[in-house]
Amino acid sequence: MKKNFTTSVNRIISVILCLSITLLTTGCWDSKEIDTISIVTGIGIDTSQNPDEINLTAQIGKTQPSGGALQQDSAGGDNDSFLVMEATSKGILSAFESMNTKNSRTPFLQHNQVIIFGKEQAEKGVQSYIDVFLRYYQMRMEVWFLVADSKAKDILTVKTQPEKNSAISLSEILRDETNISESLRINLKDFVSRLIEPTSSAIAPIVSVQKGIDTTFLAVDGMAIFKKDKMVGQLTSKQIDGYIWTMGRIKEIPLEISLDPGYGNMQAFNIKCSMKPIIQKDGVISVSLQIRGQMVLDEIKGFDSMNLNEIVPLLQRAANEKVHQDIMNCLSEAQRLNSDIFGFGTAFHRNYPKEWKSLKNKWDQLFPKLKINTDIKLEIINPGKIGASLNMEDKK
Amino acid sequence: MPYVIFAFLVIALIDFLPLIKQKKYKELFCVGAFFITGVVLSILYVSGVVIPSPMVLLGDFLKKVLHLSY
Amino acid sequence: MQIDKGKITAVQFMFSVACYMQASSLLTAFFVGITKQDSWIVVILAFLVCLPFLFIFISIMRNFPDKNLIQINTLVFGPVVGNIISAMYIWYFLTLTSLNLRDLSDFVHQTIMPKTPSIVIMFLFLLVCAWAVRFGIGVVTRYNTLFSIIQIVILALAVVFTANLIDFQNFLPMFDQPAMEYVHGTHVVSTIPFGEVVVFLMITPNIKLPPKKISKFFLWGFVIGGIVLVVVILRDTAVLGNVLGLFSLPSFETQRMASLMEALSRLEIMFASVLIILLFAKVTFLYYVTVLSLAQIFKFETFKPFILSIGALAIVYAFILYSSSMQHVESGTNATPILWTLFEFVLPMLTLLIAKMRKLPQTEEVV
Amino acid sequence: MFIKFLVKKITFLFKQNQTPPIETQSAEKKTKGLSDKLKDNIDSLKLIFGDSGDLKIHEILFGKNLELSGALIFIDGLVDSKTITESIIKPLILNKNIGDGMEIENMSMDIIKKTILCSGDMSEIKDQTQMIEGCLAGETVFLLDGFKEALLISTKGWEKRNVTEPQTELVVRGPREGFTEDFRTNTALLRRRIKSPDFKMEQMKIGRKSLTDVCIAYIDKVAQPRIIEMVKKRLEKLEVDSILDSGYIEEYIEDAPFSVFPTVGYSEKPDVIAGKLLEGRVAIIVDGSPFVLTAPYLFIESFQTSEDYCIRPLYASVTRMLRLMAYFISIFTVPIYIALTTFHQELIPTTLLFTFANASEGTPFPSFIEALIMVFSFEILREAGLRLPRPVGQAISIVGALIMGDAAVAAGLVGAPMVIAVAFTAVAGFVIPVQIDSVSILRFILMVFSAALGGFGIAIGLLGILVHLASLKSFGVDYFGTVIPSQDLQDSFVRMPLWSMSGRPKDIAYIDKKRRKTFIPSTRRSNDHQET
Repeated sequence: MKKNFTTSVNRIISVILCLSITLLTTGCWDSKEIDTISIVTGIGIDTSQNPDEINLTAQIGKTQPSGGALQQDSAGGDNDSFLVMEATSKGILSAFESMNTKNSRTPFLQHNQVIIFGKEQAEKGVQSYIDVFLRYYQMRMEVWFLVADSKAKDILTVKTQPEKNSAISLSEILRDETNISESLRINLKDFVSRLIEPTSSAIAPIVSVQKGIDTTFLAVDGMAIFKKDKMVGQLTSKQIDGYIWTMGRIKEIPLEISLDPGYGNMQAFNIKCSMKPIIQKDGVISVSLQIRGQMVLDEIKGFDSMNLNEIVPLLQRAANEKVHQDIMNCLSEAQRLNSDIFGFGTAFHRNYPKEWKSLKNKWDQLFPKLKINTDIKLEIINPGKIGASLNMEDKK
Repeated sequence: MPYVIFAFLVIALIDFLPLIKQKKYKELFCVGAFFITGVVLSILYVSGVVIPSPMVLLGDFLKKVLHLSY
Repeated sequence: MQIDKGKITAVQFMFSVACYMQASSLLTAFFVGITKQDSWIVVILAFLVCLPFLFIFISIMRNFPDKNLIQINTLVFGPVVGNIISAMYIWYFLTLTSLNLRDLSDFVHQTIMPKTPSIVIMFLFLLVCAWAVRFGIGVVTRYNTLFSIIQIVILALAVVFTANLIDFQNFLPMFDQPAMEYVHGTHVVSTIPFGEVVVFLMITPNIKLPPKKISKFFLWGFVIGGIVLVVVILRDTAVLGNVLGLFSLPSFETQRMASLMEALSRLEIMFASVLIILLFAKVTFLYYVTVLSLAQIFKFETFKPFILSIGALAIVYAFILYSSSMQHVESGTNATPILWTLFEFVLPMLTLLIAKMRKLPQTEEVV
Repeated sequence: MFIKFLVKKITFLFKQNQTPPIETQSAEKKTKGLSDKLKDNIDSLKLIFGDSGDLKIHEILFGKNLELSGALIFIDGLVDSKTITESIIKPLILNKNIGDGMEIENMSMDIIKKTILCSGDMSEIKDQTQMIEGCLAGETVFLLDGFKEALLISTKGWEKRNVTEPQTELVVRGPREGFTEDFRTNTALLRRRIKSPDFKMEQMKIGRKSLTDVCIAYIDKVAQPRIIEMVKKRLEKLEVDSILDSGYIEEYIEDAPFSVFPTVGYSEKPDVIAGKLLEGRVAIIVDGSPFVLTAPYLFIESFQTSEDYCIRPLYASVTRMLRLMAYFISIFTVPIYIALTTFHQELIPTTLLFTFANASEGTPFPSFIEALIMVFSFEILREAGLRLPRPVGQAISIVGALIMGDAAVAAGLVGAPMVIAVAFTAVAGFVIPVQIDSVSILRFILMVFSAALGGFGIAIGLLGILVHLASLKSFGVDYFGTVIPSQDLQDSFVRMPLWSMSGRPKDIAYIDKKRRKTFIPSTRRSNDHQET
């Protein structure tokens, strides 16, 4: 027992030696203290004077020292919680490098919430600047992808009230949007997977600055439509409803029906949409869309001298008709711009791989002529708390 | 470079001292052979000499001579 | 003459096979580039292709219960040819160790710590592995059960976390690629994760179990490993869809996007540390097998002197093997599968055939 | 060069040990026989003991016509004077008819032993060393003029602490009596719990100067002979001056003196030791120490408390998992916090990251130094709390921690989250008192690793600890064997109900493997009303 005891002691000493050597020489390469990094929460990309350069705006979260001696000046709380930095250069990371010289702290991109492209840059083309967001190790895929209706810089510089940092407030807005439907917000992965698909075209929400009574706030309304990687058009909020209905994945959506006898407001939920591409014998392609769902009647106006049993079927038929109408004019808008924002191309590719080889190169001609036959059945299952409304007399 | 040499010195200290004490020369010879190849290769690598990798060589051999490749 | 007398139980053996295969679950970059959204079919095909070879390994184990691979080679092929084949096997084990070490340092480099030099990562990692190998089979396989179960639990968690991102449409254009792609994919998968199980022929004497019952445990370990690989691929394809082929580490990107609510997001370091621990188990086992086979071929009574020298050689060899990770992936999909088929399928089949022809196990008692 | 000096010093220390045992006082002690002259014996005793005040020599004359002269030698304080008078002096003096029927010559010591003295425990001794040892052990030596043998009569009886509740292992439910310093009381406490004849206690004396009684207790056919042999062999090898507490013995016989994990268990409660004996372990009872050692001690045992087996299994399993988590937390919280704030900021959710950033905005030190200061100060407070008298100690450590933490944050020296993390680890560290040394040392090592390499450093540290744990053996039994799925898992992470734990621990127990028949509670078999 004694003899190998000394060798084990030698061994322990030498292992400690090795470990200490490596640990002491480690220059802690990757270690960056929290107060030496500037946390980038939003990135905006706009066009700049000469064509192949871009104007990058980065919104950096500022930290007030909460504890300790530096307490006094932050009591005011008036100064905002973020600062905006700008740089123009050929590439995005080189822009960050040039920004770095002005800012003492190294930019930290892991906590970036949004990527906003200015309108002109979107129209000029997006693909060339997406590469860094996939390749650079600090970029994450679940970042929100937005298009500004004017300049991305204005979006990032606006001081919103509820959430001090406007990029975070944007991600909050987008999170409420999903109460309506998942397909309203687009993260980088969805956008890129649409870009890769040869036939389908990408889509991204548009954000704009709105003037409130005494505050300015950000609103996400409308969708930008991209053809290949250039923005070609815009969907108004009405047409977006049609887009939402075709894409499915809806949690709950308000429906507003105005007829001559009266006006009704309903909330649709528990909606199942199934979209099946169909290729008839003679080569004509069409898409059958089946929507089943339930609605709750929330508000009625007018309909005097009619009782509930007549109103409900009336509203039901009107609701089905309205959804069909929304889908149609969204489709017509998309077909006008000849950009397949619904991903019908991929649906055909997935369900008919053999025929798809021939369809693929003819898709630009086929898509404008595509028909959608809809089969919508939304029933009102719950008329709300009260049965007959005030001005209805109960007809026997 | 100094780290590499220091590391190999430590390995020699740990492994070869007991072997020499126990006078197992056959083992010392075999382990020494592997140790030397390790030292030579690492010195060459650290000083920047490009060492052809056996896997790439075998891969080319398979592709060109036996045409066995995808 | 058995060098390492340590014994492990059958359940430990089963889970170390499963853990060994799970370790290469994240590094699916090889075959994802070839068969994009049908990769899961390729994995299942490879699993079925490898099953018969698994039974070959099991029958070798059953015929030579107290001999490891090196002893079997010298017995079956005679001393001269046997030693040459054993030397090739040792080169195979060493290359596998270096490849997996290289995988680890590339993974840590690309995800957690880009600026740390990879020599530090490899050196510390191998130092811990060497310390484990020093204590023999008992310590090397002690934690495989724990690691394997932890990985399965974490995988279930990951699937739950990516539930809202999963879209089953992503699988759809099935069998859309030319047949050659599938053959190539199956070949790659059957050699990288599945075929490497040949390494376990080296520790047959250390299993505390009558030879007849080994097959049940070996098969179950193989099945668990296979299931985990398929589930990983299914989850990645379901979440990433056609973007799958872009990334060098698809599983890591999926785990980066996985999030339940705002608070429970950004958990990829948990998945990364599980992978590091699994790779530790795999590299330690390969390192142990290399050192054991070397000591076996030179007929020493202990493998301890080899440990540190082979460790240094493995680190340098890992640097020399491929200049960059792209070259690693490219040769991993084209050249390596053909090389490994020799070791994982052709040679074991040969050993079994010759053993059957010379009816070796019986004569062995006479000698 | 300090390392080289250290290595040389340690190897010299052990080389010196290998030389043939130096002349110790015990070797040259010839067994000097007693002389038959009473006076010579007394003089030699006086010479040996010098003029130590508590040595009492009491000469008595007895016999019918007082022709026999004897002497009683004992150490005052060690003996119970009442027993001496009752069982020795009275029979000798009052019994008038000694020696009338027999001549002096054939009056021998064993006749006196058998017929005259009425004390239970007497033994004859022939040489001086036994006499001295007996005398120092609290026995009375009876010398008779004209006879070579002497008589050792056990009249032990000194001030003993009575059996009280131990301070270290407080329990809510379960027996509360603890061991005391007295050797015989401890063995009696154990004997009362395990009344089977197989329960063996082998006694030996260790320590040249202290001659402490050490007893190896085990249950035959339950404890493996291999382990018993190993314990005996290691104990016999001790050439030590003195054994004042079982801690001394623990250091000498443990498997890995340089490891942070204890491989020899100790406890102050007889029911814990009885439980361990029934599981096949060997207990070592040391005179003068209330802590009894148990030999093969596994890592999982430090998470088992005596209370687990007295309360219902479900809650016991929950508390056991809680202890395991507390152990994990107390080691890993601070390193993970350092790694998160310095290396992997991307893991913290954005809003939380801003609170961390705000907190550590003005702090001068990097987070590793910050953590070091806080952990170090908490350790000092803990030590202060322990050393001060009971009520004051508790107050000091709590108040100190609060004030220190608060002041540090107010002064902007340390971030608030860091104080919370360190406080949490310090408190979690107290959950398992047995592993307190491994917790504080491992925490520091992991802090260094995480400061140098972040998450990867922690993974390497964790793997290093796991490998070290796997390589440890305690008396031939795997120290961390609970990870292999086996029957022993029933009592490791969870405590299965008693009626289902039928086997003793697999690799510790010997032939007698069954400790109880698996008893299925009555509710399963038939509903209750049929029972009555």
